[in-house]
Amino acid sequence: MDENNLVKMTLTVNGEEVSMMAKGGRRLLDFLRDDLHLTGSKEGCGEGECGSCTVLLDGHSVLSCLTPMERAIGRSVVTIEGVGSPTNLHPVQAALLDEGGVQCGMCTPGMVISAIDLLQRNPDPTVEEIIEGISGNLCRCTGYKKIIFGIQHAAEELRSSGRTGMVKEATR
Amino acid sequence: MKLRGIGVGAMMYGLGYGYARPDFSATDIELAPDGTVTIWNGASELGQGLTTLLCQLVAQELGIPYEDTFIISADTGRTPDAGPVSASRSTYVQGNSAIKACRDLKGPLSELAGELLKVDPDRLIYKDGLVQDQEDPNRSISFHNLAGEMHKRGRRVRGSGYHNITTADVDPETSQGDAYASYAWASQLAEVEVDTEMGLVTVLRLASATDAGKAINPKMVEGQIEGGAVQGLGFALMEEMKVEQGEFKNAKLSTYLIPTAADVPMVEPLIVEVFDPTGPYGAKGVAEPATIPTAPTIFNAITNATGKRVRSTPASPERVLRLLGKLEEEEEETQLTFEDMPYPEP
Amino acid sequence: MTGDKQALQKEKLIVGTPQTLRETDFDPVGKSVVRKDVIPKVTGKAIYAGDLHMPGMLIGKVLLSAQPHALIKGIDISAAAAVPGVKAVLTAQDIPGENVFGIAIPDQQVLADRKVRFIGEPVAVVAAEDAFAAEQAVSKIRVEYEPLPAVFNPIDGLKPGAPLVHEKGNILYHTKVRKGNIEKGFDEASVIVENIYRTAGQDHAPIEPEAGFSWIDAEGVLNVFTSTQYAFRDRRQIAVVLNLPMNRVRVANMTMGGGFGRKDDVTTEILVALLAWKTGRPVRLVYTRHEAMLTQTHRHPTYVRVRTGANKEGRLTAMEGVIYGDTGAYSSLGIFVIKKMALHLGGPYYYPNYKSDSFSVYTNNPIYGPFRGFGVLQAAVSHEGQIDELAEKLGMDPLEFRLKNCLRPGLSFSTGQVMTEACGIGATLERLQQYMVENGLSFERPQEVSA
Amino acid sequence: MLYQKYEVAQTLAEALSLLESHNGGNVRLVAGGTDLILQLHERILSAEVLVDISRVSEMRGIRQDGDELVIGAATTYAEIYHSSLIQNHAPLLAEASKKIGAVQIQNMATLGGNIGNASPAADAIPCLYALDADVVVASPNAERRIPVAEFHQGYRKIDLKPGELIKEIRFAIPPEGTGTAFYKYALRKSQAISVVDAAVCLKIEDGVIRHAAVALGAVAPTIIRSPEAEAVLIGEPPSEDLFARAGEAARKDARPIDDIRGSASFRRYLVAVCVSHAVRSACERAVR
Repeated sequence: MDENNLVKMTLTVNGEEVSMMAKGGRRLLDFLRDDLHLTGSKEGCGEGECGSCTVLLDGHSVLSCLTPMERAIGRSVVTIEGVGSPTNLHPVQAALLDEGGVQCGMCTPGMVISAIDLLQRNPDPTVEEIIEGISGNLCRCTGYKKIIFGIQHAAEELRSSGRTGMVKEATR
Repeated sequence: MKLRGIGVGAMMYGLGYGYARPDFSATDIELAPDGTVTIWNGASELGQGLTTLLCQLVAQELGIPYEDTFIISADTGRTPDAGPVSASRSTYVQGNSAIKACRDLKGPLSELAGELLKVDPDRLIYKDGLVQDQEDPNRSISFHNLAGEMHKRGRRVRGSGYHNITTADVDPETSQGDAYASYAWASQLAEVEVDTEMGLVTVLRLASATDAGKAINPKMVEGQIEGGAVQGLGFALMEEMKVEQGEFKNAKLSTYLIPTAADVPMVEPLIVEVFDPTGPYGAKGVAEPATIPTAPTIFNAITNATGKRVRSTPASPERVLRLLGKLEEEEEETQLTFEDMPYPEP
Repeated sequence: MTGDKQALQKEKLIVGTPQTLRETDFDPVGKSVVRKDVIPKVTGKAIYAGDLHMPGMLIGKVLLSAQPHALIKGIDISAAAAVPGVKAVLTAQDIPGENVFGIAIPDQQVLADRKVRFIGEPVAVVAAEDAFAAEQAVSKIRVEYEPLPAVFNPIDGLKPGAPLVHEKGNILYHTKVRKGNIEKGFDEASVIVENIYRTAGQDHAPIEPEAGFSWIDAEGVLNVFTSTQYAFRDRRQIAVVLNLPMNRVRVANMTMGGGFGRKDDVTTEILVALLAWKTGRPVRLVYTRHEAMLTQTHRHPTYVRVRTGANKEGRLTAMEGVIYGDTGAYSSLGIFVIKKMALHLGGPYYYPNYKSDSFSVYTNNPIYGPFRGFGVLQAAVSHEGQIDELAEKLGMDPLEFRLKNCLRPGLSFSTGQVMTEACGIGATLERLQQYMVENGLSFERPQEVSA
Repeated sequence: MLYQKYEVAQTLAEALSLLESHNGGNVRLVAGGTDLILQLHERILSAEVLVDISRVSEMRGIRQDGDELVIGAATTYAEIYHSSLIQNHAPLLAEASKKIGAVQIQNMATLGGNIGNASPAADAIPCLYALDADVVVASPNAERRIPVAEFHQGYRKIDLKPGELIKEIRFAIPPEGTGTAFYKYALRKSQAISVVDAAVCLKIEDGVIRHAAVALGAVAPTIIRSPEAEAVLIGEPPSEDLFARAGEAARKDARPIDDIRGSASFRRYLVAVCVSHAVRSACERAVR
């Protein structure tokens, strides 16, 4: 209830400009979920272990549960809501769906963001590199295999289509 | 030194609740005028894929496209009570109730189709979007036209299915009796590499031969097997609640470790199908069977590699090093002796 | 009226249809059709209970017991209630109906009244305008405890004079399985192995911690949207605690982030319903990971002593076992988990003579309840250890030994139940034999791979 | 609220003046935030004001300054392991950086933040001990340069006065013939806090070890060097026997305790195997 702690949050979220007054002093995850109602980013542990809250901050994957919200001012944030849509899935999303890499879905948003981050840096990852790329994202349902294969297929798909895996490119 | 070993393990699991606990399910389905079907089932989708499976069964039973099914699940305001989602009973019990709901709906459907096609309703089959005379395939009506006719004529377009496998309890003194309606089966094989200097166990290979009865959705069955085996692997090698004086000391994901992508092999699901006449299309539950044998399978592989037997979970690096005689002190827990645990009298 | 099959081909939902969707159409049984729930999940649009919000929503937070076993001499909520933004601070006294729940037997308190039995037992619950006020309020609740002697291990719990977790005694349930003649069975054995096995407690760790959302609708129905494995049982239990007719309570499951048994019983549902009922406002209660791990159920730690005998021909003759299962402070499904373990202690093998006893014992540890495997996972650690050791002592191949002894149609389980044609254990073991051949594997050891 | 006010510094001068202007208040610097935000969230720490130094250009990046390497305190671990300067001259630090958390943490967490947090289990810090690195501390009027081992005064205790901040880390580029290695022992293959860390930096001349620095993490209240192991190594030609003896010697310097990740005896045992492992790798690299 401290009215003095209002901050002006001006940033780009999923390609759109956001400018609003918001209660400061919170985690980026809380700002995204509570203020912008972007609830695709999940809180599985609150201590940077599970990776469910992973978002891209200026193109790099970060844990929004460990990021102060004000750090996003003037920057670009991409959440799962900015990656593909039901009628136009990002290749990573389509591949997870195809491969069967989704069960309860709680880790999926963070997993998709981590995979996109990986494929932006490394369009042709080995299985070991995929594993390394998602080893910060815990999944309790799938045993990871179908996720790993899904990401591998997405990488093939992106390479054969000459795309880079960038979120913007996929969504526009 | 790194040693490799192979181990196997097996399990059986009584499906459903057994011992006179209520073990039932109910499903309602409704046919819309355009031939699409809504399913109401009170069981929860946890991520295991139950809603998908029920839609598959309904589409199969009615001969309609899977895409034409839609499910509403687990809502006391909308769905019938389908019992809990546990004990690997969902496919087995809830699946059967969905099939029965279809058969219930087929009564009035066949009646009208029989009238329209001038065929004995018992001769009608539901296939490829058609309701047709099995003896004269040219006598047919599309399912969606039939649906429209049902509504135009005010016929019953709702079906209900109830399936109950509640068993009698076993004898209280001897536990003799038919404890469960059916059983599930699985066997696993693991290959491990034990770093005898570091105490680290790496599972190189984990194959799980799981009897699904009938894999209604093979990819989802594989997903259950792969995920289940990885939970079992966590139990085998790293997961341990450290409870001291009643306090769960590692009650955080940074201290209670579960496997990451880097800790697991690519589990190989080997689906075995031994038809169960009491299951939907012969299917049995697979969720729990996929998890149960993993830890002892890995332990047996460790024994095969090192000659030492693991009898406590988890086979953490510290415990493995103790087993191999690398650490100074005795393990505290080995102090539990047979005298502490007498067998009760007959 | 024939031939309109083509017209049934519907336009697919997805542009750039994934492979699995193209393949499926009719006859989906046996096909890997795409999951019904996957598109919302993969796009982040699926709504989990913790994602819900409503105008005027309050945030709930629970105070958990810090003591394993203690009398509550007093709870001072005054400072908590004075925190700006706090709308309710509730204790056992505020419960309109019965302060009790439990999946198998109602032995658990919704909010601890007079006594706590484990670290993590809910003592009070708060609703406030935001998470920070709720957290501050919880930190200002003062509970005066008088510690009691406690018991932390099922074997100790059965000793004479052990502190009592519940007045009725520490044994929750004793299961006896008696089949054949155990003495005769061991007389016939030429090899007997006997060991103690221990399994540790395991946390389900679904990636979604427990979450619930509750509000009262225009008709006065108390709605609870949650992450549950059994909405109807939750409804029943909520109604009892809130003293409401069951048809005035609605429980609906949201998209669930895993359960594995953990969400079989009530988790946040009664507490969040209580807060909504008392405040008249929508309330969301989401456990932190730490809270969830402290207050919810886990896999039973077990202690097993077992001996197993086989004759010269390599046939199992007898098994005798005793199991101590730590059910923690409350029953949850401790009766049935440990009962199931007693029945399955021998595994998928035929024993003409079988005797087992299992004790499900109360302690002042966290609660142990249902978890994927349900006692059979713990049993498997013993039976597969025993079987392997017997095979080794008999000089037999471990897979051959299992195939020789596994249940077959017509043979009976520990309960005497005769196996039907659906008995698949032999088929799975044979599949592994085939797999070993395909992959050139053998049990020869040791296989040293590097220095 | 986790904090009341968030200030962003663009330059070192700005960071220092922000620190000064909030002097006396409960002000904390935030670089990666991976430790700080968690500790604020869990109410282990409190703060009125956070000063964000993650964009301070003087505190970012890796450069060579004469015969020294300089790592800005706000440099992330991802930047460190991608740096060819680090890969070429101090590969142990690249190895350690890749073992800290997973990708997301490596994108966020900074070397300076880890130094300031002073956890005995921080993976990169033993590398700095082995490299004999210095911490450069800046205040509005002056800079101080302190050996990292002195900067860490005890368990989570550092030599930083109000108004000061950790600006950068400096160490001499290891000379030709030097081999370095880092070995982390954890209970899981990714994303796990160390049970034991060993960082080794040694120089071989004419087949004999002339310089040896062995540092250990997670086995004492602070990160430590192992004089016993170093003494065993110096003057000897590399051999399996020597690696084993160095490991044994290191055990004498370790003062581990029982904790959630393992018993003291487990850690003492591991010190020996981890040190001999790291020494072997370092020797192989020195010879190459």
